[in-house]
Amino acid sequence: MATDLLQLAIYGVVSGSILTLGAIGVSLIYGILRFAHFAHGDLMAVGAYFAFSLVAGLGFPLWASAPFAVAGTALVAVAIDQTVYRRLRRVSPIILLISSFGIAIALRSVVQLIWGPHNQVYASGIQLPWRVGDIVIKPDHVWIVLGAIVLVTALHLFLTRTKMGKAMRAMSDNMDLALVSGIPSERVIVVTWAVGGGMAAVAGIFLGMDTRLHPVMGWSLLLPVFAAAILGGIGRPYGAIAGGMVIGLAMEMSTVVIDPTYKPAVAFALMVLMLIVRPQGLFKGNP
Amino acid sequence: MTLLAIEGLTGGYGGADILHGVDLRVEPGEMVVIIGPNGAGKSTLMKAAFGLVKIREGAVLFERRDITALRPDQIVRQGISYVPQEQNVFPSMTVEENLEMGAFIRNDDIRPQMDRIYTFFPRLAERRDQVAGSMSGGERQMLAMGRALMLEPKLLLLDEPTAGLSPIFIDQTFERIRKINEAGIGILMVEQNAKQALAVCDRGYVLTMGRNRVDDTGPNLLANKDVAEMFLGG
Amino acid sequence: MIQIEGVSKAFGGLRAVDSVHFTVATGGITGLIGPNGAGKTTLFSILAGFLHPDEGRVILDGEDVTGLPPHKLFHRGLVRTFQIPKEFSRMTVRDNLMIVPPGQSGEVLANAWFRWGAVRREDTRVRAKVDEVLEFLNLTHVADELAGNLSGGQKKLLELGRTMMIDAKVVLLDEPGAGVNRTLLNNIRDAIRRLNQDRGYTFCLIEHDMDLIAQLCDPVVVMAQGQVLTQGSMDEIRANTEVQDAYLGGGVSGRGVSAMTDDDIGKGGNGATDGADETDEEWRP
Amino acid sequence: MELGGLLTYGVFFLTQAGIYAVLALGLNVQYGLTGQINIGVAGFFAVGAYTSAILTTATSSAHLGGFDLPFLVGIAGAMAASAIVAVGIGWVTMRLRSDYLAIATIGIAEIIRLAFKNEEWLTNGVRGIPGIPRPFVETLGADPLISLGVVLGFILLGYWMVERARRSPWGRVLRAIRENEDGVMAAGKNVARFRLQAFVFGSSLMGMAGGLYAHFLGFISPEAFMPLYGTFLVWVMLIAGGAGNNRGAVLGAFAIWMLWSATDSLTRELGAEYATQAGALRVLLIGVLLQVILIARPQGILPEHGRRKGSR
Repeated sequence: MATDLLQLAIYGVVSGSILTLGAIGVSLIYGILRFAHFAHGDLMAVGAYFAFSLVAGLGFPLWASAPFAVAGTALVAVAIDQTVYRRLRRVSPIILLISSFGIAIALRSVVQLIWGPHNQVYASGIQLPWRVGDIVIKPDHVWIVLGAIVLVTALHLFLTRTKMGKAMRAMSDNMDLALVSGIPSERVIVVTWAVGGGMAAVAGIFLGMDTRLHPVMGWSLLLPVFAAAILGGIGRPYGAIAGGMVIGLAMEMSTVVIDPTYKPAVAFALMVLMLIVRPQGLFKGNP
Repeated sequence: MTLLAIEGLTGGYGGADILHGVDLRVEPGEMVVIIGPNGAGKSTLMKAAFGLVKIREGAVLFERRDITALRPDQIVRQGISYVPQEQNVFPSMTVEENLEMGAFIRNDDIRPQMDRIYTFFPRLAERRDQVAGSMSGGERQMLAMGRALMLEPKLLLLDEPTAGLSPIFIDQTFERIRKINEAGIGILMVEQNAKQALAVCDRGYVLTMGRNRVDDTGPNLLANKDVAEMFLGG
Repeated sequence: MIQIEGVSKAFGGLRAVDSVHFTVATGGITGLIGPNGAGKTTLFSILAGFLHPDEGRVILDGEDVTGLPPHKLFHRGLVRTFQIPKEFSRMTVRDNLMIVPPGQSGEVLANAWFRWGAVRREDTRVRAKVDEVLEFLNLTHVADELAGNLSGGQKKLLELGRTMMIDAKVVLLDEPGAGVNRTLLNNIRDAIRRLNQDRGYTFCLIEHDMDLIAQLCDPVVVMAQGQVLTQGSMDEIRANTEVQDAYLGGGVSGRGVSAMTDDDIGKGGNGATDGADETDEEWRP
Repeated sequence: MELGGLLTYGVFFLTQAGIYAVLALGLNVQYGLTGQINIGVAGFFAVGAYTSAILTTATSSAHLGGFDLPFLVGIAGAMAASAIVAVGIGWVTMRLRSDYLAIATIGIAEIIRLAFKNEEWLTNGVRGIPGIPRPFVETLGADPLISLGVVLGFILLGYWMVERARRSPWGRVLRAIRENEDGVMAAGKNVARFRLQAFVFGSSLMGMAGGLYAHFLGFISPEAFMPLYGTFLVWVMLIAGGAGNNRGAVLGAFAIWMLWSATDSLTRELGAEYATQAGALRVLLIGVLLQVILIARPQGILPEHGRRKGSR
């Protein structure tokens, strides 16, 4: 039993890592643009499929295709912002939310058009897992967790050490003061989309490594990703790390008592509980 | 050359005008204070100078350049810094980061300026790694001023810098503003503590109902019996 | 009518309202004045149930109503208006007022389907009342205009109209004169006076236009830094040097209203050493 | 296509569009009148469909029931079941910001979908529930025109309910809440209660549409619902037709359904091997259309200017 739980905890950390990367993007975007970006899951799928094209089409190893996928997805995110969201920003966050819902559907259709509706994998065949006692660890899982740690650290450094990263935090903190300080908001917004999109791409690639690729893969992760962001206090990228881990662990550990199909329900229940008890999140989110 | 000249300014938020043909000027190195009863349009006037209010008529000139139609981020680049009354720091960022954000548009070495600010506000130096949201009101006000000074502006706009501060801090704040001014930076501020503000400033404007009423030197205004009555009507 | 007993409210460390006591007398017009940040609007929000006081009690007509939500207080005849009018901008002036009467049968969804006749009849009555109110306020000509298109002064009148739609007992007016031109201001002043004299409304109003206060209010309560500084007739207030100081600032020490220390304002500051931080450095740019 | 076939197709088309019109009316109560964002339309739709199916089918060992009850009882049950789900989710989220409601409805729809797929005792899982009787089949026969008539009748009923609600003092309060919540509170109304009522009312209309759908098709399974596209199409219909305007909602439903069905010919043009791509292309077009409408004509075909005369 103890080993079972430990094994589940490992899976939990793995999916927590993936959720964290998604939730950070959602939180960054929310912090600066004040709207819930519903197309984020599908951006993850786009990233995963970009990498798939390079792996399956050009025979790149996955690690080498990841940077291209990240850049491509960041570009897609910025392009969507500049063509659609930018025009709706002054209208209202509600309209932006509805628009992003439509973008989500459109992105998924594009994925389906280009790569087809079927399941895909980066590498077929069975990976030889490592065994530590009764615990089974797949090399992919190690890469996912390590990758997430590296990325989160990199993001942390970006947000705390670079001028642009600090400007992002400043805008999320106090938009009006950022403007009167001369911070160029449009440029910061573009960078926010690039960073959020890039992180989403990595999350998508990791999700593809962990399971498989499918056009709906991103959308199905949207609920847990938002649950993680809300748990951490939406608008707080650091909270998203804690939120992602809590949701990831809870979803995996819950399979001891309930049917694994209902994992999303666990994320949902935690989110609802949070909304009732402490709507501002574990760490105080943006109002 | 006049530093800031506001000429016949009429405007407000949305539909209703709050300012009705206001004139005001700040000469280089001058310290000018705007006083008047609540709702007279003092803060609105200051915001109008900084491009934050819709201006229907009139002009704002900075060193004879027309800045009436510029956005705040463009006005900052002209050499004007603005300290809002409330929410004038980035609460989740450290003191040092707040100062850096003040200098966002500068691409040169900001270290010397930051050191000067730390010497001027030793309290900020002590707290440089503390997040602004956890500081007291007086410290935040120092930080807000420090942030605005990072640009090395020619003109500093201060909106009620002593609001909500305890008496001892009010004195200190005026003292600091005077020192900043003595170094040649033009100052335009809105103040509630009219007596103290008039005592330290070069000139003052009294605004009521969005219009100029009196302008004179600080001491003269202080001695003016009508000024006190203007606040209480009648 | 309203007794305010030791009401306090702090935000973070800032004591916006600090053990305030005073009484709004039945049938009178009480003025509430004071410099910005004195806590007047916060006090209104507490009286009308929008904020919960940290300490103290609010007694309405002899009953403790502290902490009741706005809609409950509303039903007891206590109504507030807002400094910035909260009109429903994309609805007509008439609809803005038709909203107001509480417990309209048509607000129950089932009645809208199954008792349409009764709902219509009631609506007709409400409409007649609205017409009367609009007439009273000289707003009839804009009845079908979208409220968002009204001038600032007309919006203030509309706010007043809302309080007339229920026969309010006490009305809290937050700056009825702010941003209003002279002509409309007289209009508002007359409306308030007539409501008070002819219909027995009790008013408490925050206002910065001292002329308006002088014309309408007795007594006048002066607040500064969260506390009641003094109260009396407007002439007494004008003669009071403390009040002048409160407005002009300066001469602060020993005034009794300055109990607030800087430490109260933000958390975490080393309050004890604050203030001892004089700098002799010159500022050299 | 010969005339008979065309006619059959026309009846089929109108019936389906009609069901969407009921959905759009339901969403209009929530978004158009109240400003609530429900991304779980398909969930409430599915609850309605399954409830009515279970209530009206003959007893079966494959799923709960059936209870062999009359069609109208099925529809009433469908509305009640969706309303109950809505009360649960609404109770939690009504006091929060509208984007939280949106996320919560995504969750509830997903859970509903999973439950209907996996709880075989209740729904017979992926095999679905067959043999759902057509409306009034015993008295009026199985002519598709009868179904169409019934659906049109329900559109009228739904339209009447929503329009009357909109024009009533109740609708007036909702519009006011959308404009300025504090103002409504100051006017002594219980804002949360009105919001919850609107959410539940809208959801029960979606349940009603679900019931109609089940009886119209005669067979339902989790796959039949296209969970997301269901929701998405309804949103595009409402936005295109004019959020806040009931005639706009109905018009949008028919217009977008016509467009959607017209693009169906793409599938046939491209042939069977490209069927899935064609499907994706159709969805993409609608997704782009939504963006175009939001940017170019956010008020829709029939704007909500009725609000000027409002409660007349």
